[in-house]
Amino acid sequence: MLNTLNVVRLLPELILLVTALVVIFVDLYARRRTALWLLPGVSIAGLVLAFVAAFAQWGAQEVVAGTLAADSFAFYFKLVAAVTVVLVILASVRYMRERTRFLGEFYAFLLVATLAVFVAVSATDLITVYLGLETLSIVSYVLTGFLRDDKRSNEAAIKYFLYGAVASAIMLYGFSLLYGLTGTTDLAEIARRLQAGDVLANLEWVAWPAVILAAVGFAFKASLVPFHQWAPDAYEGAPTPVTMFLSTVSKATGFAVMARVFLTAMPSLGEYWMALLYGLAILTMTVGNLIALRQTSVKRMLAYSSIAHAGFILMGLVAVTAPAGGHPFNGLDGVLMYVVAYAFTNAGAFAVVAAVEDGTGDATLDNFAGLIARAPFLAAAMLIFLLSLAGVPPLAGFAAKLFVFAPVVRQEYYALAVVALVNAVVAAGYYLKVVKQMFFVEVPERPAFAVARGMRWALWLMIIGVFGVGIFMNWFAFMSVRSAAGMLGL
Amino acid sequence: MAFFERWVLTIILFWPLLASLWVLLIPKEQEDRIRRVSIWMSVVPLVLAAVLFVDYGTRFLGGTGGIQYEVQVTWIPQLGASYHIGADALSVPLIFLTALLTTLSLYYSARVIKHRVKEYFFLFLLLETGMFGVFMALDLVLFYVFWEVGLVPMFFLIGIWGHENRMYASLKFFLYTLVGSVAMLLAFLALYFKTGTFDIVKLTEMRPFADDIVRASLVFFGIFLGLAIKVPSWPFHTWLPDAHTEAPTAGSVILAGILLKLGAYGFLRILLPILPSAFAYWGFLMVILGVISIVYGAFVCMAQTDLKRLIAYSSVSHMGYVMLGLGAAGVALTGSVPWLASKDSAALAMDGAMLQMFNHGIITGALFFLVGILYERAHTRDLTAFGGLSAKLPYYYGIFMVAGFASLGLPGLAGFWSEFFVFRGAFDIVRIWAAIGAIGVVVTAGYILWRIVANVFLGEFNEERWGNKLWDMVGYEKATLWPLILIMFFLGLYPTPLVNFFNSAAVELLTKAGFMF
Amino acid sequence: MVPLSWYLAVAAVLFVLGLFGVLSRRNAVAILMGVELMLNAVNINLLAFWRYTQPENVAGLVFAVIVLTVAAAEAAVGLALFIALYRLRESVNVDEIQLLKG
Amino acid sequence: MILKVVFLLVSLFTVGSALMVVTHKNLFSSALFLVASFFGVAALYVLLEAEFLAVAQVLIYVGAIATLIIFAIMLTRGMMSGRTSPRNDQAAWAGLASVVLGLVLLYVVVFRVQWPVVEKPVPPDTIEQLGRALVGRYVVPFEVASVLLLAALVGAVLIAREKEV
Amino acid sequence: MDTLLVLIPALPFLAFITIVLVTNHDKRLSASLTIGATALSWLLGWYFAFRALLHPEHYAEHPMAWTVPWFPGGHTVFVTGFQVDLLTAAMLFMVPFLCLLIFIYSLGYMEGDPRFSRFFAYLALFATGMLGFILADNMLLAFIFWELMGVCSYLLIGFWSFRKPGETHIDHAQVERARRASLKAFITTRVGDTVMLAGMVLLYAMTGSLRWSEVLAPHTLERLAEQMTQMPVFGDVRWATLLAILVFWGAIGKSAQFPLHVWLPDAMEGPTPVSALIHAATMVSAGVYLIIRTFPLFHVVAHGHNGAMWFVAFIGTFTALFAATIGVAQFDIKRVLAYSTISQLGYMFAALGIGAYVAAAFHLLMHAFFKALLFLGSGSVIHAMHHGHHVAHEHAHGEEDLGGLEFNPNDMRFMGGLMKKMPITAWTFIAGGLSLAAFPIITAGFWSKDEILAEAWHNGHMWVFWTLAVAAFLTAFYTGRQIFMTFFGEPRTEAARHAHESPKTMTYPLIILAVFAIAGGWVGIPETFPGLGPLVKGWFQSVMEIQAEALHIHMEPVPFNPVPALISMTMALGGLLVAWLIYGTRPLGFEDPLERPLNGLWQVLYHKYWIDEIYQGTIIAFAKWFAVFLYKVDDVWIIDPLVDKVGRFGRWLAFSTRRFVDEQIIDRLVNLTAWVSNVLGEWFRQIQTGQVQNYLLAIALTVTVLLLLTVF
Repeated sequence: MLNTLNVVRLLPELILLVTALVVIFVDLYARRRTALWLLPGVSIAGLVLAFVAAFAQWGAQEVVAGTLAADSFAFYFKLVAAVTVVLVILASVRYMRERTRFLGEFYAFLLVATLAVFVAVSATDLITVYLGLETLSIVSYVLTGFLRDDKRSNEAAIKYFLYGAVASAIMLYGFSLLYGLTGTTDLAEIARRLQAGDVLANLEWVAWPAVILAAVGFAFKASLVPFHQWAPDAYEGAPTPVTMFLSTVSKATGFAVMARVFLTAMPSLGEYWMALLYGLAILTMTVGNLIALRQTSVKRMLAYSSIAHAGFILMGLVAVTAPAGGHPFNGLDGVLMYVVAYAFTNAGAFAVVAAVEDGTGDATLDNFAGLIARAPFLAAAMLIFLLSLAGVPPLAGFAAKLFVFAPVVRQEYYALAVVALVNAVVAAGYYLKVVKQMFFVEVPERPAFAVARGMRWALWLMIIGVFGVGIFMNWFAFMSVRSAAGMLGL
Repeated sequence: MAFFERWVLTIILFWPLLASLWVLLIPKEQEDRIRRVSIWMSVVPLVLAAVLFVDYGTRFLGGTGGIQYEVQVTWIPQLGASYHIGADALSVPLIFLTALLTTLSLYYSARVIKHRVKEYFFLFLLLETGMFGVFMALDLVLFYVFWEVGLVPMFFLIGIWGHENRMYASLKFFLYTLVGSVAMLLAFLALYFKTGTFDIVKLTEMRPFADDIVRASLVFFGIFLGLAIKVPSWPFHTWLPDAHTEAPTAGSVILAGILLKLGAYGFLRILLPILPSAFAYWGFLMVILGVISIVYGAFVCMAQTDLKRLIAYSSVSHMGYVMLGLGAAGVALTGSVPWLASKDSAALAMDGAMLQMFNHGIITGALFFLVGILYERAHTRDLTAFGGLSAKLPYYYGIFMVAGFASLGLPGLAGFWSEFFVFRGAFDIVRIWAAIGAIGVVVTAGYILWRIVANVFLGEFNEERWGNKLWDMVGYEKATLWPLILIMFFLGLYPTPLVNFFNSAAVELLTKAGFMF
Repeated sequence: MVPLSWYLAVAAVLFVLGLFGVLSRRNAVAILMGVELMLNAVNINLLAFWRYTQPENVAGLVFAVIVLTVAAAEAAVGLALFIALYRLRESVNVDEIQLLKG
Repeated sequence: MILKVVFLLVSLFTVGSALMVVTHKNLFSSALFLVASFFGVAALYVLLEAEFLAVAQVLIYVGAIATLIIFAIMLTRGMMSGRTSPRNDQAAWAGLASVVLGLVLLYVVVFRVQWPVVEKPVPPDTIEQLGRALVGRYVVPFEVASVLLLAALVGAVLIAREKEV
Repeated sequence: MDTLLVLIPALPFLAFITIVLVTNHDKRLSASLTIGATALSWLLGWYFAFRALLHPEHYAEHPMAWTVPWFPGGHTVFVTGFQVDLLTAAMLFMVPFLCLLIFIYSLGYMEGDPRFSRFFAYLALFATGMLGFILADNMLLAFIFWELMGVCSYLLIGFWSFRKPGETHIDHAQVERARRASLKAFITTRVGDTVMLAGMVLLYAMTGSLRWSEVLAPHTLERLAEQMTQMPVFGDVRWATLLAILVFWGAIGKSAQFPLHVWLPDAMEGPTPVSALIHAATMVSAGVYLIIRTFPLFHVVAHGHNGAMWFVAFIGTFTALFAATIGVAQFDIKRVLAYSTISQLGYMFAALGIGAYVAAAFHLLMHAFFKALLFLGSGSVIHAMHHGHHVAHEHAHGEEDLGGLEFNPNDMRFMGGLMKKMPITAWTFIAGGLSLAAFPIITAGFWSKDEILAEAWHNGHMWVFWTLAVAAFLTAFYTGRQIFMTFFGEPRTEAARHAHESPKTMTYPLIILAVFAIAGGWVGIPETFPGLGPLVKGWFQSVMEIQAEALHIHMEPVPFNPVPALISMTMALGGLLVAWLIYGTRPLGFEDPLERPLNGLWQVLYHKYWIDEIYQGTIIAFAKWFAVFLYKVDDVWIIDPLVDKVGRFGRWLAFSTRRFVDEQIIDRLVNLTAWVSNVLGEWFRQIQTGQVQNYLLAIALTVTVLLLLTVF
């Protein structure tokens, strides 16, 4: 039964829900001119409130109503999601205004998606895990296909939808096996049952299928190769702010869920899923980067790059350990660090893409030529984001790389380390291609263009975020180490 | 005084960053103001660096020595990483060199760069902070941060203001260096896991992996790769000719003058003190790479027709001396050199390597300025296009000869000392390899005199082609070169102040690494 | 009583049949039908496990209910997307949409 | 024994219908077979003594989803007569993958694993317990599912609506 | 007072700096600065020299010195400074004085050169180098000045790679020759110097010091003589021997000994005063000075095992004969002198090799005077021929028949009969020539050379003795040939006919030098020489022996032996006589009388044994080839095929792809990586077909395969 205290724990989710409804109502009743600023305003206010509500509970460690955890790990992701969605909203103000009439619904959907994220990252039961992920997915399909009169948006949504449906069905099958083996859907309980004698005998046959089939769903969400193929198409076709969302928050959710399920429910199957993820990590970063190398659309290139980054994030999970004394570099903190760094960075890069699309029509590499002269702020911002993606200190990407490389070195996974090293360089190669295009190529004939106000704010926030994470690494390290330690039971 | 001691490094370090931000705030149309601000702002760290040099020299040298002006502020307590900076007898001269070359480069660029001025000066000042940071950092994370910070502006300097093939060169430069630096980062992490700290001073005391040569070697090569690419040692040098050739003049100067030194500095600041056993174990490899670099670089120079490329390759050769000196010291560290005649040899080899770092900065910096001056007039770097400039441009000729002779290690000029010290050390430790390396000395004379001087300055002047297009050095060019030339002369005759610094550093480093004098 | 494995066998067959439909049908709606079959298979699994291992614990039932609900929501969104697709292209053949690739 | 026979018949019916769903050329027929298959599954639920779920299955799958599907088929009917093949180029591969996967699943799930089967009757108050669970322990999923349904509905309407005026 | 030692090299250096930076445009002032500074150095130098020479016992043990700490190295501090002991004093007597004379001479010789000021600046810098070298109290400082001399030599040899004074047009061949000669000089000596540098650093390593006083201290040397080192090829070698030989290579380069002698003849492209000063009197003999200075190191190993001494003797002796033979067949008046210089330096090394420390030093000084005199004389001749040629041209005598040869003021075949035209030059030249030919009793050259031969005979080095004797004969012969071809007979060309005496700035130095060339040797008449000996009491020998004693080298006084003395006299007189018979008795044409009779041998000698060609064809060719080879490896070979491949690959890729390839991929390993990445990337990209069912199939296959792999 729910008591009052538990409701407080659910406050962030409730705030989001209410905000989403308010947004719908505002959309119904406000005049269009007012709605244009009121809708994002209300949404952001709601997110900020949710952020505050989540932040206020930082340090809690309990399970709400049996299926949701109110722990630092969940709050961490909620905070990241809230901030990122604020940025997405800021970036989408003008972009969406010019492309659709259904602004209220758009923001409401974003809020519901965030709500789904909140549920998914704190889910402690296979049912909530599934539901959270699926809610996120379904809302994401809608968001992706939001520009319903745009062939590309629609195509992206359909591909995303079909892929997601199948992936989640496969995952479900895996869940059903887990359930059958342990007779429970509660993650912690599963872990306990997996240690029981009668279950152990069967592990030989169920462990791999359960791990593999369940991993398909997470891998789909986190777009790990070879379960990534929806991602480039969806990212490219989706409205760019939605891409921002998908490539950061949605992906982070995939990792959060994966980490929680694997770490809470299957710690005893560590060698199984770690081996699987080891392979996936190598594949993901390599294939993502190699394809990114060959792209001519910056948006698509970033899509592949975000796939590659998923491989880097995965390194943290592959090498996860529980060092005595709760020291940093346990692997999971790398995932967390990466997620926050990546949220600012990748969202930023996609935001710039959105701004360039706004200014020039589309986001081919060619359209980035001479950007420094045409929109210096955008070029500078993009440079910062790209450098951060490449892991250049003192930007966020460096902090992230540091924290995911570290556990790999600690575990002495040399092959993975070398592959990651090579990939970091390959990635820098195509990021620099964009930098080159923006700064080294000069096209005096192309006109300058302006950047929307909301976008400007969003970009500034993200730049500050990128520098902030890099320079004040200690704060973020503190938070991620704490969250991770809680998750790892330290 | 206390204030000075506590803040001087921080001010030097971040002053250029502040200056660059100031430049960023000036509207880009006010080019003259940007230039003035940059130059004058860069003078501040120069003066401070000079004061630092004198202060360290008078107060600590010969006395306590060691790392002074230390500042340690907690940065990432979880990782034991801190904002920990300091300077010892090794870094103080290099900080000065950095400040000097930057100011000269800015001064020279102010007249030459007319395109995208604001960005140029912004990046240049940013670059200075990066370089200072590397020379000051006493924390591996901080070191890495500044190491990379220096990378980006140089990428732009080459890519935007470079010559025809600049995009390719800049990309190559960046990616090469990145490979090394990521490998280095991995090795840093391995050190961290062994010891639980990133602090260089603490690591030096702990000497991780002292009894595990396999892991020590693994870590060693991680860091080695990063540093050797930067130095660059053969066979990691191939980014250098392109980067140097395509960079704008001041970019080449800084690239050759300072950035290459970052790599060599890393050997001395990180590898030697922290991993002395691996350093000793692999010292011989460094000797071999150093010797190959010397001879190979020198021979390749002989085949060049592009003046700038030639000087670029000469850097490979000259930085080979650094590697040779360091490697020889490493071999001596093993204690298994039965024929070692003098315990001083190891220190002298290191003195030589350090001197070479400084001298090469001065000399090659000057040479790149000189090539730039010629290029500004002729718009070609083809050696064979010239001839007889000694008569037409006597002033230029004179300055070039001094720099050229210094480069080929003529006694009486700065370059000699580094070669002398390196050979003095190396001949006692790795005799045969040092002897092979000595071939480079002859070939160096060959390419400086045969390729450059004979082609460009002697012979006949092509009146038809050049006519009035070439004119002798003018005021600002002279002002750029004279400080360097004077230093070459001064150090050539009286290297004492600098050797005092470096010898003190070398003795200290070797003692810490367990060398028994 | 019917052995558990029989149910599991039916579910497995249904699952791969659905998968086959998903993989081989051109029409988007037909693919969706395949997906529904797969979800049904999962539900059979869930219920069979519930019945045979923990009949007193309703988690399996709850799970099945949720799956049902989600399937409905999914179908709604999916079909809406197909209709939009049809409006845009006069066809719902999935192998004909490939604007986005590479 | 009878149960087993019934089970076999029901499952044959279900699987057979499902086979027709994925193989029948005519989409509309496929949809009808799908309905049949859904009914078969509902019958299996009954055999599993999950009557509530059987009812829900019929209501939701047959009543809602299958109807939606048939609607969608009607709405998108224009070009879907049998002129072109209903299968794509990779059908063979798809068949291979499905068969192999099916065999693997059967081998593992059915033959290898000793599931921890307990011979217990279904408690009589199962439906009540289900109700309690949905407002107790599983209240959050329950609520979220409702939000999801709402959102999906809004989204579907938003996307499927006729072109703007 | 001893601190003033610094001024001796510093004054010319200041003059150099001042000229370069300030007075470059004022020729007269520049020349005055150089000459003034050198004059002051000379006075100071003589003050110190005579102070030392007058109190030999004291200063041999305790040289006048000025020191300053230089730099630390490890735990020891290197101290540097200047010192004057007796050996330095002897050099100090000669060097600044000669410098001054030759500088004054240059005033006239370089008249009208457009780069007159710079010439004097270089001269001043050279004076710094030479004076610093002899004064240095340690090998390192000496090496610095040694190389400084090398640079000045380089700069001055190439001085006319621009334009000669008075030339109206640029002589392209001359420019090219000067350019090559300067390069050759620097790089060839650099080879020797590098070996020497190796020897020096090893010496430094072994002894911990480079100060003469410490390195050459007896206990240090004994240690070096006892310790063995393992060498590849040679096996066990004594340290002292190894170090001595390495150091000696520096001298081989600087003093143009075989096989590094090739640069010196070419160095004659420089202005004649330069040849006289640098390439005859001072710099080249610096090599000898170096060996004399480090003689204890050579000498320390007991006789039977002394590879170093033997090596020095061999190189010296061989070079003495070898160069003398070449000198016989040269026509260029300066080249003859150049080979003679090489030969005479060989004499000195031979002397050192057989342990004749004093004799070598003595010959060094004497040779400096008479060879400087000869060069200045030849310069005067050339100057005159040059003017004569111009005058002849102005008088429009039409094209002159030169036997198919091109006119060259240096060529002795175009001279003849100059005695009447320029008597001062002629007489002083003859004085110098006789001294070189070792005309008995009266000339300086006789006394110094005779002593070397006497020592060789006395110490039983018969092969050295006889080789040197033959060389002495050849020396006398080519000297005579030169004198007869130049000054006697009738003028053979218009230029010679129109030649006239040089200005006083040139002739006065000649006269002064002539005095020294004859009378200088009288200070070194051995005490044992019958008749003259007791008069002089071998003053020079006694002084130098004190120095040697201070270094613990024990010199046996050589008793007078008439046999070698007579042989020596016979050789000198015989050579002159034969020369007179061949060249003095009948009019000469443009062909040498020996050219036909000797035929093949003549060609060998004329072409200097083709040593230059051999070097050109082997070492230099190899170095150039190797350079190009490495460069290609580095930049061309490994790239190009790859680029090719990439290019072919690019053709079937999309346009954007090709542009990427063209722009990005032109390098080896990185490019290979890039290439592979791109191929793989493209391949993976093709997997991304855009068909969602393909993606789904991929999932299905992946899951199936994974399950198969893991379950079974």
